[in-house]
Amino acid sequence: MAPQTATRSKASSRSTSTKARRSTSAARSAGHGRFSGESPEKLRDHFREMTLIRRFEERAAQGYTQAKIGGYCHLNLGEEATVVGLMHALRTSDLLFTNYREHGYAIAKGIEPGRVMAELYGRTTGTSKGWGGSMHMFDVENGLLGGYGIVGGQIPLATGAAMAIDYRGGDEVVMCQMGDGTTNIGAFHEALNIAALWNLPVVFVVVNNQLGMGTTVERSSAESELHKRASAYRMHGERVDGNDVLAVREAADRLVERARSGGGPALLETVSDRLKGHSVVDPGKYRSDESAQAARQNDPVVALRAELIEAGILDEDAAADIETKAQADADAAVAFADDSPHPDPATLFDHTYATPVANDSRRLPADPVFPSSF
Amino acid sequence: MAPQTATRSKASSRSTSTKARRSTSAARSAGHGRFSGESPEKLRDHFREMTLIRRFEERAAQGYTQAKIGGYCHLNLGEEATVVGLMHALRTSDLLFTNYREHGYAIAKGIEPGRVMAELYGRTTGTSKGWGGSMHMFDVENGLLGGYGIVGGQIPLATGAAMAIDYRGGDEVVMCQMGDGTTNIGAFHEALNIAALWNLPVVFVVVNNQLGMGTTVERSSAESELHKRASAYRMHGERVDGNDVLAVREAADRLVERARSGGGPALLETVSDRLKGHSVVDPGKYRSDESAQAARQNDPVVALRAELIEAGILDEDAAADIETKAQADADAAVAFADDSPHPDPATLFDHTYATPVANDSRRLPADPVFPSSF
Amino acid sequence: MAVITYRQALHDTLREEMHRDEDVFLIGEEIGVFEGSYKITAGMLEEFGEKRVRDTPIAEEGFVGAAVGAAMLGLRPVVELMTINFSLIALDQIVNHAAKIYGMFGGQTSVPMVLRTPGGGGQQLGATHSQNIELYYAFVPGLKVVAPSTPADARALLKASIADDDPVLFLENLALYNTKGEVPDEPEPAEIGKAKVTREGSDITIIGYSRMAMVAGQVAEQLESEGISAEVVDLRSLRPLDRETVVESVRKTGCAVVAEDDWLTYGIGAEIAASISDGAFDHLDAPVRRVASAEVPLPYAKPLERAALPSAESLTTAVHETLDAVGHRR
Amino acid sequence: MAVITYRQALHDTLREEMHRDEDVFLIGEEIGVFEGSYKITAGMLEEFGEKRVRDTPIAEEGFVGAAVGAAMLGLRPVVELMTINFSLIALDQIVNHAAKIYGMFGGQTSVPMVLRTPGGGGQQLGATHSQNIELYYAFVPGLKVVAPSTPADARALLKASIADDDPVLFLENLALYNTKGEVPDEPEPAEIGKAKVTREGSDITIIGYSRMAMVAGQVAEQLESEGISAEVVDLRSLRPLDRETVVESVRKTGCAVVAEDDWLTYGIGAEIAASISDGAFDHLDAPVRRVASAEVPLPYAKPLERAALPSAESLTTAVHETLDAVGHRR
Ligand SMILES: Cc1ncc(C[n+]2csc(CCOP(=O)(O)OP(=O)(O)O)c2C)c(N)n1
Ligand SMILES: Cc1ncc(C[n+]2csc(CCOP(=O)(O)OP(=O)(O)O)c2C)c(N)n1
Ligand SMILES: [Mg+2]
Ligand SMILES: [Mg+2]
Repeated sequence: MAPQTATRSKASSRSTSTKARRSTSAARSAGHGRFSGESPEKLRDHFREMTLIRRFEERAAQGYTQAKIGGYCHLNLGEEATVVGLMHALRTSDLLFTNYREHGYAIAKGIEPGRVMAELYGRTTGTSKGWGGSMHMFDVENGLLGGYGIVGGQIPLATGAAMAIDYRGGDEVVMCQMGDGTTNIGAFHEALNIAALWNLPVVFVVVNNQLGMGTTVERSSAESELHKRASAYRMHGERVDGNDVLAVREAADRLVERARSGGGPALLETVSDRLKGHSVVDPGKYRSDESAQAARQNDPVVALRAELIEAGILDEDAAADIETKAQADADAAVAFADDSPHPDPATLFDHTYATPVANDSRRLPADPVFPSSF
Repeated sequence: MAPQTATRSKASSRSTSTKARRSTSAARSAGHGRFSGESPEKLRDHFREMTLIRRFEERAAQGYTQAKIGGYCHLNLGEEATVVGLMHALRTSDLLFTNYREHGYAIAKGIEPGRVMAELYGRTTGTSKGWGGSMHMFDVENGLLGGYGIVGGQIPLATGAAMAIDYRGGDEVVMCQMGDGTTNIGAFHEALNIAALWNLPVVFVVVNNQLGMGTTVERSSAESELHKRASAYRMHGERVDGNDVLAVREAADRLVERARSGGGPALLETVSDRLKGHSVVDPGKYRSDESAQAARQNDPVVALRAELIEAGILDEDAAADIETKAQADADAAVAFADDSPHPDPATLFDHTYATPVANDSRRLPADPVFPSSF
Repeated sequence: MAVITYRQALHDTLREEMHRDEDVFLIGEEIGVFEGSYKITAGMLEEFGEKRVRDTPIAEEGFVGAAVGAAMLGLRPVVELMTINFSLIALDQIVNHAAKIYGMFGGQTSVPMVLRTPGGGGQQLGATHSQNIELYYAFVPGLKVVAPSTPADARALLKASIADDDPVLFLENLALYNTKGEVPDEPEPAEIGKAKVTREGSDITIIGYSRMAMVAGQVAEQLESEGISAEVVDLRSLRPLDRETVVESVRKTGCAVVAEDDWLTYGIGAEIAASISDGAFDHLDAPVRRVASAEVPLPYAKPLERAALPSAESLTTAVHETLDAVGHRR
Repeated sequence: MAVITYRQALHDTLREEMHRDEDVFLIGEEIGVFEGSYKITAGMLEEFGEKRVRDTPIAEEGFVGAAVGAAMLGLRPVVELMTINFSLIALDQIVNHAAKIYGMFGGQTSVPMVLRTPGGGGQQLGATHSQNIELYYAFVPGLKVVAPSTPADARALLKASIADDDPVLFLENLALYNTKGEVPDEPEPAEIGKAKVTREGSDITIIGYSRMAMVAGQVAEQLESEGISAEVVDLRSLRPLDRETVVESVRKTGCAVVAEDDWLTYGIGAEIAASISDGAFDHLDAPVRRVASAEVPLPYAKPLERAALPSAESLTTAVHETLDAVGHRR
């Protein structure tokens, strides 16, 4: 798929919904040719990771239903090709900022699934020691600089991280993931302008799953081809099929390396589907049967499996092995999480300040303001 | 001048600074032809209003220096053609929201100069009874729904006013004025998206005086052709020479009537100069001599005077008469203001709430929390 | 009189007001097609149409500001802010615009709008989604802030808020939506700015609002079985604040505990404690005690979250210790 | 020891810290080419270059958030917010991000940044440009808030704030910039979280911070000539709050007046008054009195503005009335 740039005036005007997506049959007919030049091992790896994320998210949904997981819980179901394609473009030292829908990213960026599940379970072995939960994963070693629950909150932060890299002359790149609905918030505008003005090494990625909760892109964004919004900052923007792991990887690779070599920021839009509700508790009643049905038909994990088999890169047995292994890994993550310790209430005041300070309040609700000794 | 639309892809890429401006000599050579079809009386009126605003602002600066006026004081010097051109496109019943640089707009929208000056002087006869000052003029009768001191604060408000008109099926149009630097704030993005999404009757006007305090457009806006930002909302955008009262009036007229007839919002950029500092106290040291010099050469009041004389629409005497009258009107405004009463401190609690409420605090700083009777 | 939930009381009142006055409309994220994050507006898009039930983009500053602008023209928007945490993005429009437009322009235009929003922790939503920041509104002259704790008050105060010509922050709470109570079929609007003694008692006064007013009522009931007579004052309005009702109660009982869900230092309870210490100076037999959240970014993990939040237990402890301090016999 | 202005103290300290540590940089609106709205950063763009003195677009949420992100990577941004009124636009980035990132991620990354911003009224800037909303920051666990009232404290606290690994809101005041005082040439960084008795006395304690700490000192001096011995406590840090120093003073003097520039109800003084009433319960001879701004959107016109703001006169009146209440002879 040729990149569409928002800064060039001839950007095509395909509609947001289905046209931007390669249909499964088109992919199939592309046959082996489409995979030529790709190492079969890498392709199987993509399928492996996508399957692992799928299984992981299914177990997360289960854990939520069992009340092992609390709060809100947003899953990457249907976004596996996007997640894996994007993460393959990043080095471990590259920095990722995401929204609250980040389990898959955490895994694909290199974090042990057990630690991701443990965070959902609120355990000390979790990525944020149980302090963050589903929406707030973090891991310095693997360059995940946070999932964020406030819509758009991560965008200025990611811009600032890119500024710090630039300040120090480093060669890392920042990737900033967000949803389609998020392009309407002020922070998006302010941060993209700053990133473009200062030519910072950051790639903004809009994961357009065509819904913000129950609101379609057309009902929330006056310019519904979201990548075109980059033009308001003379920034490069393009759109790819988010169900196509290779298309996503190719575009992300290119834009990340462009940013790394001083080419400045870019806005990449990936178009895919949300297979389930906004969060685990959302039955998605507002969605038409056809839309839900169409989403299932575009399932990127199912599609890639079929394509790889048709291209002779996988056979049924190998595919089943990968699936069994993924299930086992997801189960192991659950077991690890469930066996991990809960945080001790005595640690409640451990993370208010990094530099200790005089007169910090360490009062529990039943404690008086002044200790009786005072 | 042909309108440039940001939604059409072929928008020209003239630079922000001087090219968009008709040079005075070009205007002169356009000779009478340029005024053909214009009623001489109307042209003289434009000159009259522009001159009045010029004289008014000079008196405001003086009042500030004499400490008759306090707070911040931002003048329209250099923006008179823009102000008059824009206001001629509005009916009295149309609604105007502006930033804090609004004295000229208040006058051109129909408010007595004396009441505008009285507001600067903080008197009860002022547009806001002395409660608002230079940045916060308001007058329901003339449809000035406020000058606002928070950069960008007026943009969501104006959008909401347009929503109310739409809700009621009215035929008024809202105009929302702002500065160039203001296009970088989140509220701009959020409000323009909403206005476009809901097809509201509002015309956004960016008065591009090429500076936000000491910051040039190029240093603050990654897309420095600000009208092009409309494309992020599939909104119509165009740029005109803000020193040309007729060009401004024509574009504003067209876009206002377009909005009135259901054509939706638009973004109009006018390019002009700031003749003086950001506010009365700013000496503008950051500005090069050439830039200040160029601004003076583009003085729209001087230019229009010369053009009208050359076109035979004014002679020296008539021009001088207009100037004398403008000076007298500005002086009268000062006299009116200076003779007007200061607000009585006893009225301090008169405007906290529109609906009176139990237990409202009406405590002066030296008063105890509980009256001694309690 | 029907027994309904707090959620139902809000829903019914919104519908009623929409029927009563064409100028009333709803605006917010996910209130229409999605039927509201907490389903307060369920079915209302279908009943009233898109013009009056307006789904917005995710743009709190934009749509709250738009509601302010619409209110300046005389419409009566009822805004839903999905949770109070997201209201920070709209704060400039609320504090610098909605609250100031009436005064700053010398009383020329009022801003008749209601901002409905739930606060509260305890749902494991983590540090950014569990805050009690009503203080940010209660502090601001020009705003009114109400915080009903019962379905009946929710109904009566929502009616009053919609009828009011000033911007009203209407504080709800995630933990209250499913609570039940009696609601009169044809309620009078409540008077904004008035607290209420919801339970009479003579040994101690417990002051609360929103969720903690409900908890205070439960604690008082429990205390009665121990022979302690606690008076409960539900503030109901945080701005204006009805100091008199609070102080009168404490003048009678001689001691007080303030129960609040927000952080202690500079929290709502600070003003209550300061006002009591002032107005009941000669009547107080012990310092006013405050029960509030631990001052930390609220952690996700349940054991930590539970430790950080005030509860019936911590309130009971504070009451007992206060009564011990005044020498009350149990 | 040199006698310099508060402005000069800030300027000198910023320069010094920029020279000391390459990771320190300045970011904000109009701090470079324009040399700062209040000229604190005059000459610094020329001295340090664009990389380290970064003019931003008008985008408070964007550039404050960018500073947070840069701090997460170990840089030490010193942000200038032109006035505290505009900080509302950045509040989500400060309260929901800067303050929470350390705790919410389990202590994995700190956010070493300083947010410098002036508050204060009295310049006829009207309702939206004259606010004292430090409360919004002082309320938030995870933030630190300092409010120096003298050039020496400005210097010592700014050094401490830049050295601190947490986000610090550094409150300045328009009315303090031109005030003068002695500043040690090689000052130690002050300890954040500590109040200071700036004047000893025995009859009454006056507590203030920022501009009102300065006014309190002037009033105390004036009172001395009337034979009244007032002790003055300058809070210096609003979060954490040094209750002990305040309470110890009041235990000695037996009565107190709190002086603050913000609105009274729920203002900073509420916590101070509540804490004194609690910690000095057995020592207080009269209710704690608060002197604060009238609760209105501050009008532009001078006579109205003057009536609304606290001053040496209103503070003096409150001290006199409090001393009358405790039966102090003058
Ligand atoms: C500032 C803010 N407003 C509202 C919300 C509530 N909210 C959480 S997710 C969401 C929808 C976001 O949609 P999109 O950006 O498309 O991301 P997706 O969930 O589809 O990944 C909303 C409105 C929030 N978290 N923060
Ligand atoms: C939110 C906010 N940030 C900063 C300021 C301070 N400020 C006042 S005017 C101004 C410059 C605005 O420039 P522009 O939009 O170009 O308007 P102009 O003054 O040129 O008319 C700034 C930064 C403010 N008033 N509000
Ligand atoms: Mg989405
Ligand atoms: Mg400008």
